[in-house]
Amino acid sequence: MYKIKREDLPALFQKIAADQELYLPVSTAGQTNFGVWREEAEVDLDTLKTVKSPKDVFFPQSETLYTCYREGKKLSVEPETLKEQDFVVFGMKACDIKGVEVLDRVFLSDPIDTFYAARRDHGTIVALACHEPEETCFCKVFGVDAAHPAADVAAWMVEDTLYWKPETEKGQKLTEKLADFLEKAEDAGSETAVAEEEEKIRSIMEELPYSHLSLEGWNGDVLMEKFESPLWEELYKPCLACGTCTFVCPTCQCYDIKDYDTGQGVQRYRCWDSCMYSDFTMMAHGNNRTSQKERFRQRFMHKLVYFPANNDGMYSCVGCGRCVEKCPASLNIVKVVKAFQEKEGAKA
Amino acid sequence: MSIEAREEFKPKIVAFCCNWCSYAGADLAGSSRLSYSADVKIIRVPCSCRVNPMFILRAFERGADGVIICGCHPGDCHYTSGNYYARRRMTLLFSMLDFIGVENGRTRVEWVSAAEGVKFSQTMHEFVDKITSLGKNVRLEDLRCRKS
Amino acid sequence: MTDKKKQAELIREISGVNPLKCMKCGKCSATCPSYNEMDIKPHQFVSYVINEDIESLVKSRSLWKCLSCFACVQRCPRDVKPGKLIDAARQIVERQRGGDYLSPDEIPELLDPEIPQQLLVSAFRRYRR
Amino acid sequence: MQEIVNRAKELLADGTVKRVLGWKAGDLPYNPEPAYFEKEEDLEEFVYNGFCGANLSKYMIEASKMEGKTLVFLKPCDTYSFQQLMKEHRVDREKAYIIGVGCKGKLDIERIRRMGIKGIKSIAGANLEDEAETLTIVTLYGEKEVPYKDAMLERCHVCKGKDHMIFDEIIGESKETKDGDRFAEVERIEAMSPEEKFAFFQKELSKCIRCNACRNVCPACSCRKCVFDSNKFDSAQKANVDSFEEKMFHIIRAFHVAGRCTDCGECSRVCPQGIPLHLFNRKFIKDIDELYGEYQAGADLEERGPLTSYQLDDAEPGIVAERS
Amino acid sequence: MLRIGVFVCHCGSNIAATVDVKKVVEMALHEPGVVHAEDYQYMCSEAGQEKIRAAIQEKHLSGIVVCSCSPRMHENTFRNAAERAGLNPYMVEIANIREHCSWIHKDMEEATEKAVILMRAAVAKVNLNTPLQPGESRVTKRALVIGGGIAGIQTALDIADAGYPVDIVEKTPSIGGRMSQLDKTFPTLDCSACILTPKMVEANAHPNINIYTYSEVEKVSGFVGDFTVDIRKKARSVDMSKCTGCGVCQEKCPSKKTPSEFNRGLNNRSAIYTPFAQAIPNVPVIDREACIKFKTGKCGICSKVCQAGAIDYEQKDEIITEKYGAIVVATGFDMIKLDDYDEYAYSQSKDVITSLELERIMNAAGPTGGHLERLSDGKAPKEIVFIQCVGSRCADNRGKSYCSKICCMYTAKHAMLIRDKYPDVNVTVFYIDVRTPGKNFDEFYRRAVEEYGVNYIKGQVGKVIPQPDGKLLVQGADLLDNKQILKEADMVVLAAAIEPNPDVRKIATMLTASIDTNNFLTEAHAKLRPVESPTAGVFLSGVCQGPKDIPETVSQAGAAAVKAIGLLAKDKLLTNPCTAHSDELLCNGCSQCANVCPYGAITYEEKEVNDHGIREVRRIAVVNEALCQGCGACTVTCPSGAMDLKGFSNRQILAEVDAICR
Repeated sequence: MYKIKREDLPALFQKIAADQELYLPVSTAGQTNFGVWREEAEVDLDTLKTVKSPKDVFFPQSETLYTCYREGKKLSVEPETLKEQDFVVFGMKACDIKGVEVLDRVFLSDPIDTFYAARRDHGTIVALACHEPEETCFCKVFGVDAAHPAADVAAWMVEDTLYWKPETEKGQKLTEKLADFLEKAEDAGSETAVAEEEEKIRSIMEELPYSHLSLEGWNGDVLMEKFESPLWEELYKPCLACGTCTFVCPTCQCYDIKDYDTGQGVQRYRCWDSCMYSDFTMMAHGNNRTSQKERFRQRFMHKLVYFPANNDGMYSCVGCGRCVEKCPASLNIVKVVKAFQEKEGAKA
Repeated sequence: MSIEAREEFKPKIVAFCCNWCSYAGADLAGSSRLSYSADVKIIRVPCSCRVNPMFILRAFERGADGVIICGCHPGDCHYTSGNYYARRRMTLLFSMLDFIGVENGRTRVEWVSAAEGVKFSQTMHEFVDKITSLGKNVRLEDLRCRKS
Repeated sequence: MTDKKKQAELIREISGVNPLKCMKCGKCSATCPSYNEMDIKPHQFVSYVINEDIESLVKSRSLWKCLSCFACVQRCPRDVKPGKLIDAARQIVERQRGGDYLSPDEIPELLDPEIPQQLLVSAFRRYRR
Repeated sequence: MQEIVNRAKELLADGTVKRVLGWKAGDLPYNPEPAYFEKEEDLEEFVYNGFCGANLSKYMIEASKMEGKTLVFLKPCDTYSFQQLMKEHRVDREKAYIIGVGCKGKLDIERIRRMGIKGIKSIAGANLEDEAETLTIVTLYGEKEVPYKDAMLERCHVCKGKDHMIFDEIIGESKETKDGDRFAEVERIEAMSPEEKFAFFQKELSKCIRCNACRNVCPACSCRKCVFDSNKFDSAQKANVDSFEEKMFHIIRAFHVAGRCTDCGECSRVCPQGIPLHLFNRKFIKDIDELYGEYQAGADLEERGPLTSYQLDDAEPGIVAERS
Repeated sequence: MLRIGVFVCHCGSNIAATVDVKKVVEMALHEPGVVHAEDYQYMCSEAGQEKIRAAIQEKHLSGIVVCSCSPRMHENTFRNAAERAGLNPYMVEIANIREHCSWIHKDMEEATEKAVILMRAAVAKVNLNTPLQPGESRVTKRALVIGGGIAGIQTALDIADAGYPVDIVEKTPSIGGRMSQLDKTFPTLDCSACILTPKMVEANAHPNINIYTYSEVEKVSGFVGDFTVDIRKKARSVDMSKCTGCGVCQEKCPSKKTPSEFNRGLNNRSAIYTPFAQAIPNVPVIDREACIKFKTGKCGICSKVCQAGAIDYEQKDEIITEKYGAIVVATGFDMIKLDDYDEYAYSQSKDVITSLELERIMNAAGPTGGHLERLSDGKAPKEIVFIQCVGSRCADNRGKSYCSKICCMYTAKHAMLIRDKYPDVNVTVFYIDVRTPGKNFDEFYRRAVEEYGVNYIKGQVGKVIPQPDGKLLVQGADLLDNKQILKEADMVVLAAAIEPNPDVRKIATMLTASIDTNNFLTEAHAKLRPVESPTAGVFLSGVCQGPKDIPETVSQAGAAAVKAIGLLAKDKLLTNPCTAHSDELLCNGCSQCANVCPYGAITYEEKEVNDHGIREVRRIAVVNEALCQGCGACTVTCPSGAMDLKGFSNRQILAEVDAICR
């Protein structure tokens, strides 16, 4: 394990950023999101949850796939190159890392998404334990340990010291590179400090209102029963059909592929899509989900039923609680789970 | 910007002209041989009220450096009131563009009647000068449209 | 550019007048109080400028006979302002002599009782606009 | 609140209305959601407190298509939106039974979070009946006291007033909460240099994730299909791929609601990225007031909107350059 | 995608001298969709049109772009050519590479580059064109003539003779206009009244003509073939059906201090008056501003003396609403005000008069009974000076930039008449140029000089100085002798500029007819359509279109009548197919479009729609294509983009924008 004083972090960031991109929580006009480190950037390590999850480091909100150029009546195609440079993501939280695991399931299984794979290969994740978890957090439900994130490097901020523990080969490599900045911390004091912090975090997690949410009954076996439940009819009503939940979510992976006419040709790009949108999966014949109820159901069925059914029981929710915080109509996955629980509980 | 560079800058200017007054005014400028910069390209619309803010933003998106809308003088609209609506719409739109920091000289509305060939050519002169002095539109441009 | 042309250009520049606008109506000459004193008449100023013969204009008697009353400027229907043309010719002469602009502080010093009131009035008229 | 619930039960019971549109208590102290109640017993979950900021008038578009009357609770500012929607034939007055509810300013959980308050367990003082001027917030990390005013939504600081524009009956008193100048922020930006203005909006809009929450919550954005979802102008956009698109979306959205926007402030309330979107609308409102005479959308049913009317001597577009 | 043909016109050397037409052709072939491109000397010629026809048929073209002159010139020519070849005429687009390009640019490279871009924009647009079918609208077989001067009377007579009913609306109490104020007419010296009065009588008696005097047009709506006009008949206070025109009321009227409009204020008239003896209708009006009865409630003498009991103090303004198929504007002119020309002492001396005032003085029915005398002291003048171009040909903002056209001739007429009747009077004319184009016009002017000894001096007058003895000192220039002239005169006559009747602006606005900065109505084409306004169904007669003398006015009046008759003779008109239409799946039914539609062409209906499987009844905008004129105001008001305009659709315009910015 290593450590570094909080006040020395800017120097560390500068060192990392010297020859590669460094993504970390940056505050812009009052909101914190993951962004590229720059000298003048306002780094914010205190905000627990960035507005958007850091998934766009690996799966950007929009990325160009190829560009066509037009000259007279001739067209030429120029594909986009894959990510070739290494980069570091600093300050990801345990839930977000779990989110990346979910994305891996989607993009790294056959057929492999080469754009995503290239980014995963070149990225090193330095994760930060959640110092003060909030009432909207429920990662515990999905077996995430907020106290000890599973990343290339795990880190803890205890008072004014950052403890740094490389846990993979990638992490080791990065650590070596930063040897001049990181101080060895193999003393008992450091071990204790980290252990205490972990303990503290875990005990808070126990106390959180959502931490004991039960997901019993959410699996592929009950697909039709859940699908046909009359509850959806009530639950979806307040939904505004905006895409906030999907765009802040660390696991939502749906995208659309669109063309942009640049005047001299066409740029084909993909961008995040939202199952909440009326033109989601729109096809020539129309749309197979014509009502908001169906679209709303899709999102939760996917996260809690379809995904685990196809991925060895792994839910595609990680309990980060962003949707809980951001839904304009105060809807969220917890309310959905609870509503079913109540109804099914009443039935039993 | 150096003088040479300024001379090289050829602004792209889109002029929306209403069919009844301003397009005819431009025709008159032509038949009177009143020259103005070739950087101005005219699009014929039935009335200034046909000009949607989307058209103007689209022009900027595609790299236009200035957009001018010409219509009949207030009170002379072929459709009675079209230019009155256009006047309000454009005033508000221009004000919004100004508000978000787009140089306000990039947009202009001018009323040019079918008899005002001279005014048309003068207006285009002035507008081209203004846009040339403002230089390339960079604040309202979609970078994807830039020629590589 | 020839010298002649330059001089004519200079007159146009100083006066801000486009002599080509003249329609030869003669209202300037009709209205001029110094007409009879002049060798080159006000309506002719224009053609001298057009023909780039500033030399003659500068040497003319009219140059110093014009009172700068600006009646011609006021009445000219074509905005040609012959008075401004002759005034510009005078300025060319003044500049050649080295005189050019006065700073406002210098003016009071130059005002002595010998100066005819007319000159002052003329100056006011001239610089009114 | 009990009075509201009782009245709703009465109206359901006597068949005046088929359903009630109100707010349902959430599972956290601050997240009630808009909800329909069809049975009297369901109303046990009804809540009306400081966190019921959601403007229910837009839900009435859908409710107008349902069978029978819907009882809807509208705050004073919500009634402007409802009336504007009526003017545009988007809601059916006959299908609505409007109870105007009192309001003493609505709370902004984001503002509370920005004060560094996290791990919220309970919040006291947010109910309409509470006399306290402060909120007492119990958190995992200790108890905090916050003046009610400081936790209010921006829009409540520039409240349009305590009067309901349209209603069948009124329950509850409202409180004057206005303590700010509605156009102060707009004026501050207007006074900036073009470069500063551009930097300001570039920074704000760069946060936009195109979730469309602002549009979807907006009662004036009531299009069946938004131009940004259709190909009518080749304008369908799902992401802001270029900074142009951020501006395009917000300028056009503001333009489309200009003269129709009641300044209800829902756009800024729901923006997950905290972009002060209301500034666009207020800029238009300020211009309209200054150039064409004061106009409040939704204040009446008759007056023509400023963009669908004109005066012979309206200002010329050149005034924009003259003013700046 | 369409199969597009691009045709590039040389227009002789008009285009080809500045634009490399071959290059335009070559570049056109690179454009997507273009399968054919060629250039030709004159595309609008028979042979040029034949090329288009042949290409359409041989290459199976489905869209045409003609790079030529303005679409305002030949769009119809090429549309018709396309139609004859079996292509929908609306599949044709014009790239204006003459007026907007070759004529204004000198540099070949620059002009060619621009022509290519204009061609591209047209190709981009035509790619999105769809075949359009015009609808039909009916024609109301009735014409309205606004103005009852010689122009209006002649137009009305010609239309009426062709068998169509015509209404004349005249603002003053009588028809007759300016011509009725004139004494003699050039170049034949006919008595003006002698030739005008029979026409007035004829118009009054014509079964197809209905005259509304003392009336004004209040409101115009509708469009070609189907205008609806509100006419305000001002209260005359005299019952036209009862009045016998005996004139006793005017004689007895005690209020006789109002300046006579007809005599240009040179003398006074009574409060109840007919403007002149031959007035038609010969029914007086009460000037309520001047009438003692109206001002104080007492008097009522006219009512007492009227045998016919025609006086009606209670009469109210009446609004008559009538439908017309065609409208002719004949609002005429007035003299400019001379306030800004005080160097000529018009306001200082009664003996400085305008030419029109001289007409009244020379006229036997005028204030002096036809005697030439000074208005100041009644003495016969011995020296008269005429000053030309007062307020005409002015580049400053005091006067008018144009030549008033009639002054040279009427001044020659005046000079001649004075010298003829009063040989002892000396007449001097200060002129800038004498302009006498016209049949027998220059001969007329030469006679004034050669036979009548009128003294013409080339030069302008700078100043007229009234002398204490009542004489007028005229200071002028003689440019030919290079002399300044000081001349004492007894009378000075100013040839003041004429200007369109100031009311014409109001009328043009109502008609949506375009008007120029001098308030002359604009013609559809300066040469080829001189009597038509660009607004369909509106025609121009007389000086409202530009300065004219009587013969010209009368011939233009006839031409305007022919155009109106040509319109009225049709039973139906093809309407412009470029109308708005609403996409029912996108329409919100919000009524904003209906609020801005100037024609009331948008209504709403409850309609069941099938929106991708969702069936519901929605309130949807419906456009009445016969009423829609295609301005597009609704398309911008519509936030969802449901409203679009055929022929100028959103996507078409965007395609042009894109092509230009490419």
